[in-house]
Amino acid sequence: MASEDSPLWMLLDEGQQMLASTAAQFLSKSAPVGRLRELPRAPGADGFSRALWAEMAELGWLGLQIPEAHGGLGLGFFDLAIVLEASGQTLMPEPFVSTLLLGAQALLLGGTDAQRARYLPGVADGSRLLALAYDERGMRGDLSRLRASATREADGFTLRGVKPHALDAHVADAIVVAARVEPGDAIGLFIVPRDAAGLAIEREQRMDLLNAATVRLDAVRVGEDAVVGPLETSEALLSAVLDRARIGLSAQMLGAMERAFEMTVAYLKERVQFGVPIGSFQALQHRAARLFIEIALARSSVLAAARAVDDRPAEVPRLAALAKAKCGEAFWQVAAEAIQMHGGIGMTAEHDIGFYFKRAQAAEVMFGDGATQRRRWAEACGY
Amino acid sequence: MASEDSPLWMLLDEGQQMLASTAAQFLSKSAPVGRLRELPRAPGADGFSRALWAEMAELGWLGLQIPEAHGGLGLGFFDLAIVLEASGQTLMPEPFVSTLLLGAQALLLGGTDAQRARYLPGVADGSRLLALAYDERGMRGDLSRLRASATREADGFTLRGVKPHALDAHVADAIVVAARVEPGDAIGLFIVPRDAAGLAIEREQRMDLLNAATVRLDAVRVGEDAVVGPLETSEALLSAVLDRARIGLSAQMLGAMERAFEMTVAYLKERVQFGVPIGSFQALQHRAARLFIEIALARSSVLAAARAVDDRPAEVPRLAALAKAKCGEAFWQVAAEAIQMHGGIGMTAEHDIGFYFKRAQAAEVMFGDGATQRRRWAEACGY
Amino acid sequence: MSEAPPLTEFRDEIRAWLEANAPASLRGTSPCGPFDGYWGGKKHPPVDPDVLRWRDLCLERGLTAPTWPKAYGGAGLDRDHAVVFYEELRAMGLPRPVVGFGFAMIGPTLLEFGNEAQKREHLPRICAGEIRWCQGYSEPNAGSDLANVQMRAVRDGDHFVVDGQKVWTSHADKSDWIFCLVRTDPTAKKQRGISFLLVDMDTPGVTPREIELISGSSPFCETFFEGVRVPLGNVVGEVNSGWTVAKALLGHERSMIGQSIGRAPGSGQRELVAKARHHLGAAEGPLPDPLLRDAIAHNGMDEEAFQLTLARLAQTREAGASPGSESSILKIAATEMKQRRYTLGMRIAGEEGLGWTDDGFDAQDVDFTRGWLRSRANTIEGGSSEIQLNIIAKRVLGLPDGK
Amino acid sequence: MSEAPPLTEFRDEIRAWLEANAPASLRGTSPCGPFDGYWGGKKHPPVDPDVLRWRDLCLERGLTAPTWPKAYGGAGLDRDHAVVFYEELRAMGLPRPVVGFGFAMIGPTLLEFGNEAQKREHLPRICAGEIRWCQGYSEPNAGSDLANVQMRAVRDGDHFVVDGQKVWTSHADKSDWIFCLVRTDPTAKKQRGISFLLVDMDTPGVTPREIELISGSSPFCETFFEGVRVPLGNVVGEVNSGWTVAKALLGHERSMIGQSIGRAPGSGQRELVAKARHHLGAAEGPLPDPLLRDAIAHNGMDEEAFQLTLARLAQTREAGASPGSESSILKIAATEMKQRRYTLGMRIAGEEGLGWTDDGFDAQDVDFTRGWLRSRANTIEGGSSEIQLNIIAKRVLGLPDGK
Repeated sequence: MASEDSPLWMLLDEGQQMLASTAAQFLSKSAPVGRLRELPRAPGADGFSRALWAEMAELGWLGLQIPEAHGGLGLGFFDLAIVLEASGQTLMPEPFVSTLLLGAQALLLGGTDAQRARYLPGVADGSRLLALAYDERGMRGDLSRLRASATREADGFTLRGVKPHALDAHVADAIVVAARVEPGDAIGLFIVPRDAAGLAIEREQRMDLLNAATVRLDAVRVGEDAVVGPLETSEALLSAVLDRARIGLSAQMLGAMERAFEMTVAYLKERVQFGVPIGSFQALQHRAARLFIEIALARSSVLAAARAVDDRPAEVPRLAALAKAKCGEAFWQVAAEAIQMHGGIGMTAEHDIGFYFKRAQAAEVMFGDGATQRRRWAEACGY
Repeated sequence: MASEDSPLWMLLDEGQQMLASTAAQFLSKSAPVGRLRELPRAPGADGFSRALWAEMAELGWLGLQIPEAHGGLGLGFFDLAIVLEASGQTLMPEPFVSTLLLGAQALLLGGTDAQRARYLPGVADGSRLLALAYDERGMRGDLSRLRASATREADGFTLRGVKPHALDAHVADAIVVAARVEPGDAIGLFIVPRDAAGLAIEREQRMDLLNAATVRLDAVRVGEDAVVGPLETSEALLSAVLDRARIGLSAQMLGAMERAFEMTVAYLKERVQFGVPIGSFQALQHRAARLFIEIALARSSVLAAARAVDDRPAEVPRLAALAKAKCGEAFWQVAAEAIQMHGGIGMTAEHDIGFYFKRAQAAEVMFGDGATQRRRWAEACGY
Repeated sequence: MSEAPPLTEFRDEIRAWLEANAPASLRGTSPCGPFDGYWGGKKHPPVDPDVLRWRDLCLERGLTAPTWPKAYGGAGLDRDHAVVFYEELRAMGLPRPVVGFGFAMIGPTLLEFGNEAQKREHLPRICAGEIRWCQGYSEPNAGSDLANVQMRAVRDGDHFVVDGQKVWTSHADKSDWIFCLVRTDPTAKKQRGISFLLVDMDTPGVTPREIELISGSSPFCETFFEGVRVPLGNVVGEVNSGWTVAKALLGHERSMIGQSIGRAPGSGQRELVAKARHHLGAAEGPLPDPLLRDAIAHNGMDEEAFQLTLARLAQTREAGASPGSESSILKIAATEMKQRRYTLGMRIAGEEGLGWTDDGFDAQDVDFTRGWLRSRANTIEGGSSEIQLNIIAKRVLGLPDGK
Repeated sequence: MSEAPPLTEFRDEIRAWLEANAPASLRGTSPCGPFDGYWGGKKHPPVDPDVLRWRDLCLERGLTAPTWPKAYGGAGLDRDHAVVFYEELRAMGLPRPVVGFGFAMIGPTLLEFGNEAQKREHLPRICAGEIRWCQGYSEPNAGSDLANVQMRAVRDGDHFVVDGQKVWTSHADKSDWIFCLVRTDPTAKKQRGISFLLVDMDTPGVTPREIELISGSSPFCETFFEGVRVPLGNVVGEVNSGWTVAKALLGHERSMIGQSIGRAPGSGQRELVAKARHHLGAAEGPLPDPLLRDAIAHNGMDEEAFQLTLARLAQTREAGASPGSESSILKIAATEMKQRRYTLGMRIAGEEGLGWTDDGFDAQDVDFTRGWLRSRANTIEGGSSEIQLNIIAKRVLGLPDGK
């Protein structure tokens, strides 16, 4: 009934509302943000809870968007975004972005039947984790500067290169690697199992407590069957995967900023200075009200972008840029104001609010910062 | 005593303090901002007060910086900046920028003895007005796009081109024109008397009530003696003149923002809503306090830049960019907040504050907007 | 249409009817905003006959005010059906048949608070665009403190005698009636003692005078009242209880302002891009100034996020949920976005944006400059941004009052 | 130096003396800021012998605290002469011989409010860098409301017995003495009933504990006081009138923070440009990213405007005028500028700025990231920005109190 010109539908239906509230409840109980303090950071530790990941698989959340044929529920990306938002509220470091977005979306959009059959059921049941290694030092997300190479051999390819900061690569069972095919100039995607010879993975320590690793490819041999998506379209596929990651990450950012704001408003009401709650100071009231507006605008952007993945693929690049840029700006503002309004206590490691500030910065620069998104938006809009 | 590394001296000495307070007193009495409403705007009207200009000449202000040999007082640019600041307080539309900055500085920096002798005494005694016509449609201040031409002839040059928005060209006795010398590629400056054949001047109506005109050069013949500065260095001369104009205009902007802020703070104290002065609302208090800080920063920038003209020529380009950018930003913020804090009354033509807002926008874009100044600053700083 | 058909059917029906009947000359001419169309009234200047024909066509089916009861000239439709009607108008670029404060503000208020006689007297004439209304709330010394009403109405037999002054009465000089707040009990505390009064502008003693703004002439007036006699029956609601009526009407006003500024999706960005292409001399491709390009994209994104939010809240309403204090969010977001858009446009125009007349400047740039000046009032009128922020802080976030 | 020579002569004299005596190893090593140098104290870790030699050299001439009276270990210079001394140090890149809260805060306060015995006891030891001081103002539930002092001091004979807790006591674990606010009259109204007390950190019952910040370990401590016995003679000013002393000290603190953040002229911009060249891989010439270039220039301009303002206010003071509530301006401008600089640096670093350790990241980026996190406290500590804005609004602009 709605024409293509009518606005995207941004509301949750009844089932989705239930999913949202179940997820929020479950996760704020099972995955409170404070556990970031305890999840061991030592090399060798995973930095997230495998038990919790398995529980979420049980609940069906990991396979929400995976086709029934591969063990999932076959719902939409919009449904997945609902769980992502909930996971963002407590800044969960579980491998959502790496496995459900970067890895699974690459296979959903460009994987062969064999690849999908091999990996997706394990994603849905929580037994397999995936990662994507595409960015390189100094590349700053600009694919034209990608240097890792895939040398064509008689029976496949040899991959060489270094990919730092690959989310969750330290635990991934398979890693999708972007490399420039030689001879030629195209960028190809290759799925590489964790135990491939020549693959070295070095855990990194991030300030925002997401987990990442440097992936070193020292003449890693893969067969033709490792190619994800036809080589001719791999670069477009990579862009599409990154757009979905942007939207999914934005959903997490939305949840995070909402929670940080909630904590701050609660603090404004409870903290007494000069004999009154500090929330009665008009200067703080106005600043809080402005944050509220920014969150409302970010929320619309995320919901529309997530819906577009399911309903209007042509609008995805533009709306992914919108959602990422709006959430980046709003989350950062909310988190910075949250620290300022909490005062000294917010600066201490024992208070939770600092985690939100760190994540806000990390999320802002992941998959392209605000300026990058605006450039992509302008391109999509023809100027 | 002060080394080159020590900060520029930004204070007024006793004589300068007296000049500042005399000028401020005299001008707020003789040139209240409200007269902008009455100064006739009809074509043919000057748009400023010739009587007042003559009075200021009597007071010595117009010749402050002109050498004694040419009828001036031979003081510094810093002294001139003091009068400019006072003139900015009431947004005077008198030809300060055109005559004392653009015109006179071109002659001071690059004029021949004959040119200086011909024009500067008249500038100092108020009998002669000057203008500079350099910018063109679509040029946006980028000299490489200047198209007006000066064709070399046996006995001089023929000038052709159209120069819109030349400040006070409608009353100037002589106009310094920038044109590209043909053959060749250099930009030359030529001083053209008002009555030159082929020179047509069309008055413009500006929203900020400064006065300007379109200058049309339809094969205007000038002699060799019209060249200002050797042709080889004219472009550098033009840049130096524009830098002084930037600093002088910044001084006016400083005066203007200080007055607009003063009016606003007074209004905050006097205007009662909900039974209390609106200045008691903390949100407005904090915004006003932030403006106060911005003004303090702008003030230092202007004083240092003006002092550099006299003491440290090498620092002028960088500090001119600084002063113009800081004042542009601060004046605009002050003026926009002034309107908002005045509420509805500030939007009416009968209230004075609107004049400040219009001037803030005009001043921001004159001689290069903030982004342009920042580009010039980065160039001066080597990045 | 006595029992409205299902929405899909209704949409088909409306579309067919529009295709068959809507004047060709009006198609594709309007964004169909709540203030884009025929304002009506006895003082309206001569107008294209197709505009009146279009009004008559709709009026006949009650579609000038689709959600109002049939008894008063409406079509008795529910909100969903009305939305479908407007969507179809928008799809064809048709203006709403009648617009104005009558339809948007006083009509809904009379439906809620008016007595039967008032409804019968005024609503049909609003539907027909016969009478144009204006709003008399603000007073010279009140500003944001709307309840600070000084204009007196003193009872004299079966009339009130009104003396005082209103300001910011938009289009008062073109309006036939004014709804205004008057103080009927000077001894009562601020919000009490106010009555909501309907006044015929032709009554002797009512004098509107145009206010000139910093942008030039304006729709705003000061309106003076000197010994104006108004029948007692023109009070809406109870005498001295007008503040309740007034507040309800303010909600309508805010949401109108928010929506009217929204404009057609993406139109603000298109305008800025065109402006940049013109002033930078760049006909196509990426804009050559990366800073302006970034700023335009920033603004374009703000615009899209706002329009999506508008749509989302409309969807929430359609879904039957109460969207809460949304109008304050929309009002601030819309007006500040508009100001930022104009500010950026002025930056793009540079010195070409400094004209007051087209002597030496392009008329298009001059219009833009005046629009820019006018936009500064958007965050003041209709409840200033500060007032909206107070509302959000207190009503939505539940932050406590100051000591 | 009993009667200070004219400034020019004094400068020549100082310069010659420095050329002849200042340790070569220290030249060119320091911006000579008020917190760049030897902090002293009994718990100081081993230090380069030249630092101590430099301290001794200056101490001998009273130049560790040039404006303090000779009787207490200073040089008895006026402000102008002291400025000349520091200018010459800066010109040679020499550190101040002794720095710290003793010199910057409690010393000036004792000079104004201390009694003769207190001055004789403490000032010479501050001049010599023997004793390091820390500040005990904030308490867990006080925040910006500094006068909300809960830590109790109860009189017991010729001692006070102190119980309670202080927070944000910078370097308490490395300090020998603490000056703190204690409540000596719990029945009096807030600002009254407070006393200003000097406490030897070695007294039994004083326990500092490090606070970990979001940036990692920090100089801040919580300091607990349990039955700490302090002689009555350690009260500065009158008992119950400590708030007056406290406020005077706060002015010193704000201006120290503002000045210390200022850093060497242009150094912030240089750091950002170097960072951008590194991360963009652009060795020279205009930076290839125009948006970053613009943002760096914006920041560089802010930095220069701030430094010029610092210089202008210093010149105003030198000229003998009172610069008024400048310290609030400087505090806000300096701290927010610093935060913007760090924010921009993080934008430049992009994903390379996300490291917590150098596993997979550059150590230099990791340090920057921790500095960025630390910088968020700058607008909170030493009187939050909100408090400074209140001060400017009320004391400088004279805006009225809320109802």
